[in-house]
Amino acid sequence: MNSFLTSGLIHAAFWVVVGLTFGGAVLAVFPRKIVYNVLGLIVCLSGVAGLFLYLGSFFLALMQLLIYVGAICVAIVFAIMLSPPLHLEVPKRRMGKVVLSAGASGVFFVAIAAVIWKTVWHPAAERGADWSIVTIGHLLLTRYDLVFELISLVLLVAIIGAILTTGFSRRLSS
Amino acid sequence: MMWLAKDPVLLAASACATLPFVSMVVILIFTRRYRSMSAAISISAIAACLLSALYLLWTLRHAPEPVQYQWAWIVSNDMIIPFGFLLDRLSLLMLTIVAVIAFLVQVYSLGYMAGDPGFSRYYAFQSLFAWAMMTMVIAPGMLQLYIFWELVGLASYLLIGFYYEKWSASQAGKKAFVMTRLGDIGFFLGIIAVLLGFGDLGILSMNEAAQAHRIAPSVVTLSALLIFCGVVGKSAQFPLLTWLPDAMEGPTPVSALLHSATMVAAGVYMMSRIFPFFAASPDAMAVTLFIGTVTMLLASTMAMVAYDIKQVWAYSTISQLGFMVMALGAGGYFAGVFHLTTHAGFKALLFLCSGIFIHEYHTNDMREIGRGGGRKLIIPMVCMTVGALALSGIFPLSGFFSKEAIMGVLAAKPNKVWLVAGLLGALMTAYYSFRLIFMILFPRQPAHHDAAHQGTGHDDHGHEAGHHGATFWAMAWPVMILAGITLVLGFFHKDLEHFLLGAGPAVHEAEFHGEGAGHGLGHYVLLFSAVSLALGGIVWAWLEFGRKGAAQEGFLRRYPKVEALFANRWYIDHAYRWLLDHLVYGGFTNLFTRNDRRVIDGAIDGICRFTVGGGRVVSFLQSGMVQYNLVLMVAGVGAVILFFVL
Amino acid sequence: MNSLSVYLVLGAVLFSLGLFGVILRRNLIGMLISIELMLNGANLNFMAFNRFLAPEPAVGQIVTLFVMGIAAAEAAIGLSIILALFRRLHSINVEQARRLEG
Amino acid sequence: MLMTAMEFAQFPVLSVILFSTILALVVILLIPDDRPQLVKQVSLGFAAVGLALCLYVYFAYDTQKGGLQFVERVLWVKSLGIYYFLGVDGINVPMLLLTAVVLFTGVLTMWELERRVKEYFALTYLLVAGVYGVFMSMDLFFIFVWYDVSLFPMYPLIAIWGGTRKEYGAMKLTLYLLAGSVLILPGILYLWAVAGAHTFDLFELQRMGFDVNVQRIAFLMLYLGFGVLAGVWPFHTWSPVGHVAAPTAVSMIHAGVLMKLGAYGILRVGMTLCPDGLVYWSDLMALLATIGIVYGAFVGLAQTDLKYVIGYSSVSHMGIVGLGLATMTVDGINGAVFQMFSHGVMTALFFSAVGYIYDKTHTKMIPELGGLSKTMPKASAFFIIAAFCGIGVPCMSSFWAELLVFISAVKTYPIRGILAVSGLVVSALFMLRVVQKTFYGEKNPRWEHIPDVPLSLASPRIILVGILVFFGLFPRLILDVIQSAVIPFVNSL
Repeated sequence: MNSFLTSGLIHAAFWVVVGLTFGGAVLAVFPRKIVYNVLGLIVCLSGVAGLFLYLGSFFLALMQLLIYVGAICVAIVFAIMLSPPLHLEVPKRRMGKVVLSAGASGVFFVAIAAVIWKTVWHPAAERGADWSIVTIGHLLLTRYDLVFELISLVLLVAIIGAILTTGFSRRLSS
Repeated sequence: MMWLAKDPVLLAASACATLPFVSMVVILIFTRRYRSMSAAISISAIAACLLSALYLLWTLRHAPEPVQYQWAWIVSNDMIIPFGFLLDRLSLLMLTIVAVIAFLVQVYSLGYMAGDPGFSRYYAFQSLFAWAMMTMVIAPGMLQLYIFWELVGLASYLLIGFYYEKWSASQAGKKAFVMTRLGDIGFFLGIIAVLLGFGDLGILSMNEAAQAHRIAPSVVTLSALLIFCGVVGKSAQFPLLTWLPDAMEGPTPVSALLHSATMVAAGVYMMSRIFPFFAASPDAMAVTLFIGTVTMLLASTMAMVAYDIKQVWAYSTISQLGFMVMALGAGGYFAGVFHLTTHAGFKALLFLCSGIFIHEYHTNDMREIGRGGGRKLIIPMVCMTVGALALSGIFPLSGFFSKEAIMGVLAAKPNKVWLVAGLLGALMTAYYSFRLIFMILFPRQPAHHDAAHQGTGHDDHGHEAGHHGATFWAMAWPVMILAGITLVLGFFHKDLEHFLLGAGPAVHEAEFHGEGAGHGLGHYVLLFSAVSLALGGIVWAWLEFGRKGAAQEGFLRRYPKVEALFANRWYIDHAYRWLLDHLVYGGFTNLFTRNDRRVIDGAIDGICRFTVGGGRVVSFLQSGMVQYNLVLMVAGVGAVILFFVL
Repeated sequence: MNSLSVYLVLGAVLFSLGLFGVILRRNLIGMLISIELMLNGANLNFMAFNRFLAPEPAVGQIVTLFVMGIAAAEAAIGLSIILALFRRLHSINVEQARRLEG
Repeated sequence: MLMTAMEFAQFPVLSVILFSTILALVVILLIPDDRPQLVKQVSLGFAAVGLALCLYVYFAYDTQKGGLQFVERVLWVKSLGIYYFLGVDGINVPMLLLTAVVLFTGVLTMWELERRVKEYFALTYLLVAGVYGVFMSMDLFFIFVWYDVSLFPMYPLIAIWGGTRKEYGAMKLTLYLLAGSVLILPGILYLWAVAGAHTFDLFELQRMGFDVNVQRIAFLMLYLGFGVLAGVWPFHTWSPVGHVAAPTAVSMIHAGVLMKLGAYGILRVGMTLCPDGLVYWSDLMALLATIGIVYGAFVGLAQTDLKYVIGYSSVSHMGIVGLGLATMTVDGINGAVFQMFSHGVMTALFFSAVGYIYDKTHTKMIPELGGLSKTMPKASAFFIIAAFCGIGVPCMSSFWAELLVFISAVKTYPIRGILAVSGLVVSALFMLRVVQKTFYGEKNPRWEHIPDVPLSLASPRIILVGILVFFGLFPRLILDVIQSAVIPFVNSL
């Protein structure tokens, strides 16, 4: 009973999370005011973090919240605030473009859905059960250390690049 | 170079084939600014050629066999085109004629062309002509002959259009080149026919093989007819005869040298060169005879109504060339060549005399020359009368002998039509030449003297000064020399005949064929009738133009339609004009140009426009914005995935 | 249900919505947000496969981590470009940034 | 001089010629923008070196021995069988000489260029590198690569430095030629794939021999593909338009050398690899060539633009090349190759003469010109000489070529041969018409102030005239070389 209740709750909560994710995504895309979009993005990303929990990775859920919600969304908010008239600029949408983009992404969605539908998914024959963070860290520093270094390098370059781009353009515009 | 020194004959022949060319190159590149130097170079080159030619004629006069030198000019697989010299009697005779007249004309030009801005250019072209003509004359093979034949045509084009600022002159040059080119196509195809049917283009071997019937008769006939097209073009035979009168746009010495004495005679020369080959095909000979006759009669009628002094001689040249072709066509090898020789002399004489008149009076119209006082120029007037008598065939001038020879050949033909035509031609020749002479000698309407011919005073002045000036004598001397030649050449009739017919048995046989019957009583009847007809022509001309009170209007005035027909050259030019306008320009050119613009380009441009249009339809997605590009990409990728999944 | 296909469909929805936004939005920040959505859609897929199919659970998580890193870099660069563009054009409407047009 | 041929054979002359053009390109690009005179001097220097080397190759080529000489052969990509394979025989030796001569005179002709000098000469050298590459390479892959290298610079050269309707002309030319190479590439790959021997070496492929049906398909593709560049009717319309639009020296190189590339490609690739295909399609080739000869002459009659006239005369003359190739006889192919050479020199002369007139009068419309002989006799003389050469006046090199082609054409295809010969009348008519309308007639006061060609600018034209007359008087000097390759070639057909 208890377990049934918990499982039922968990079940319900799962769908709530899915709903949040979906709703956040819609909110992130449709409204023309950029502030709503950021809000929607935050909701959506949090929802995805919740889904990661369901998928069994507490670590990744935390990371999701930290990097996406904590860093990227905040950066976007900063960007919006740094460029004052952004939130005021709400140009009207052209119907043709809406239809066109809806059509294109619709086609794409149908294509992916068809792939999901048509494919028969087989789990791997031997499946490990090692979900520990220690293993992740270990692998990062052994098997994937090259990729890891590269990503770090990319991040470093990106940060320097970002600073340079903004810095230079400021000098150019003044 | 040792071999040159060891063989003086070769040295002399090479001199003829190179010196004028060198002189042309030197004049064109180095001495265009120095007129007298150019003239000196050119004249000394031609003088050297003349000496060489005389030397060759003298040394080889008894040579039993033709002397031949050959080097391979190009070798392509098994086809070898040689360059070389063939020195036999015919070519030596022609070489001498060309050298003599070219030399005299170049000396004459010193006076005639004095002060012309293009003096050096003139001498360069003269050298080009001399080179091409002499090398053509001593060519041992048909291809070399053809090559220099074309070059002679080039020189003719350049010299006719010498006064290129005059539109009519350049037009005439173009016409001459294109019309002779038309004939030359036939000539070229004929050569190819010989090459394919026989395989050797050597003149001697061709003649020998044709006589020995080693070439299929059909090949001989076909190639002879095709080669004859070249003669038609070059020697202005019917139907390609109209370029020659127009060619009179060139300086008069050029007309004398190229368009009467030598270049146009090249056709006749070429025919006599391969006479045995022609003779092997009776059909070709018949066509030749026919064309010659038609040409001769047509041109004579045209000459009867012309008032331009040079035009008259031009028509007369055509008709005399027609006579030569008739003679050859009738089988009279010697008669044709002999007439060529005498004609070269007296026609050059006539032209050079006319040149003096033209130079003095600055007009080509014989009536105006007469009114201007043409008869006061004693030397040219006398010489011209000598020339006209020779042209009419009056004893004892050179023309008499050669015309008699032709009449003899024609009389030997079983069909007497040809003889009648020939006699008719003789009558007309006498009529039109003396019509000209009398018009100049006895001018009418002296009252209109000043009005009709303004600037007479200037002319008189020029005349007075010219009479004693060096220029006049530079012109007078060659004329007198030619008159002398005309007077005496006829008496070497028999010598020449011996000289030429000693050439080879092949020619001999054909000759017997033609002239064998010419002797005896019939011969004298013929002689008498021809001379009396010529005299009759002169008398007729006297009645209409010479005697006191004569209206100086030809009898043709009374038949305006006929006169118009003659004056318009039987509308041959109109026919060509029509063909050119409607068939060439209006027809093919127009059609092809439209095809190019509309069909081919239209199709291509259409494809391009379709592509561009299609691109534009798509390009509203591609207005430079990433998003529209993305739409297509995404939809495309989606579609591809769907295609593979479903 | 908590099954593979639910996650996959949700990932596809996120991805398509992101795509839609990228195509539709003229606001550059809006486009950036949409791109983040697309990346998340992909991440969700990775995690779902990791959970239901993969032999080693650690690998999927590591890949997801990498994607997050890349996303962070991309966001940094993207935002800085947007700011630079804004300073020059005084607008972040992509339809006005047409210098690339051929 | 004391060096023996063997010693010199070690020295890779051909590579040096080929890479000297690329070196020239690099050197020119390194020169600063503000020193155009230096650019011209450097270009001339490299052109002179190339000319000297090509002359050396031409005269050092042993006609007695024949065959492929100065060979350099290195395996480049083993898995595909691509060889860096250079060599010359009697067919491409004259072509190399032609390229060098036209490049040299072309550089001299553009001596007065002022706009973007550096880029112009750099692109020219790129173009010439491609041309040399095609002429020297004996490897299909490299032939194709160099072929496209030579096509690429045409677009900017015409579109930037061109004249009348330059964008249209450049675009049309580029599209046509690319369409041609779109046919060539599959043709080559098809043969390569059918052979299955993983080699692009021309002679290895030739030795292998192909099935008749394969040959027919491949030959048609190669013929049409290369034929576009050779101006084969009805794919010729790019040529007048392109020539009109192009600047002088580009027209010279283009009409003089690049069009020969097409004919050379047909001969070297198409006819070598697909003799049976040639036999099958030769009727068509002869027909198209004959149409081209007559058609080009007739259309030329109606043109009012000097460069159009020359463009159409090129169509007509390239038709003679095509006809010669189609006869499949020694004489015909001899004539065709000879015609390629002399037409190249002749058109170069044509365009350089017109170039000067256009530079000074700023028009090339025939009705506006007239009487030019009075004001610029030398400039006119060059054009008139070229026109005589185009008419086929004897003792100019193109006469011999036409003679050989026509003799063998009448032998092989009597009707078409006779038609083509008759085309000579029309070509005479249209050349003389142009000469008359442009150069003869009254002095035109509009052009009175124009100076005649100075010696420095006349020198390239003098060289070209000299070559035309020299080979016209002594045709054996070139014909023996050509023949040494053509006879074995025809025997192998």
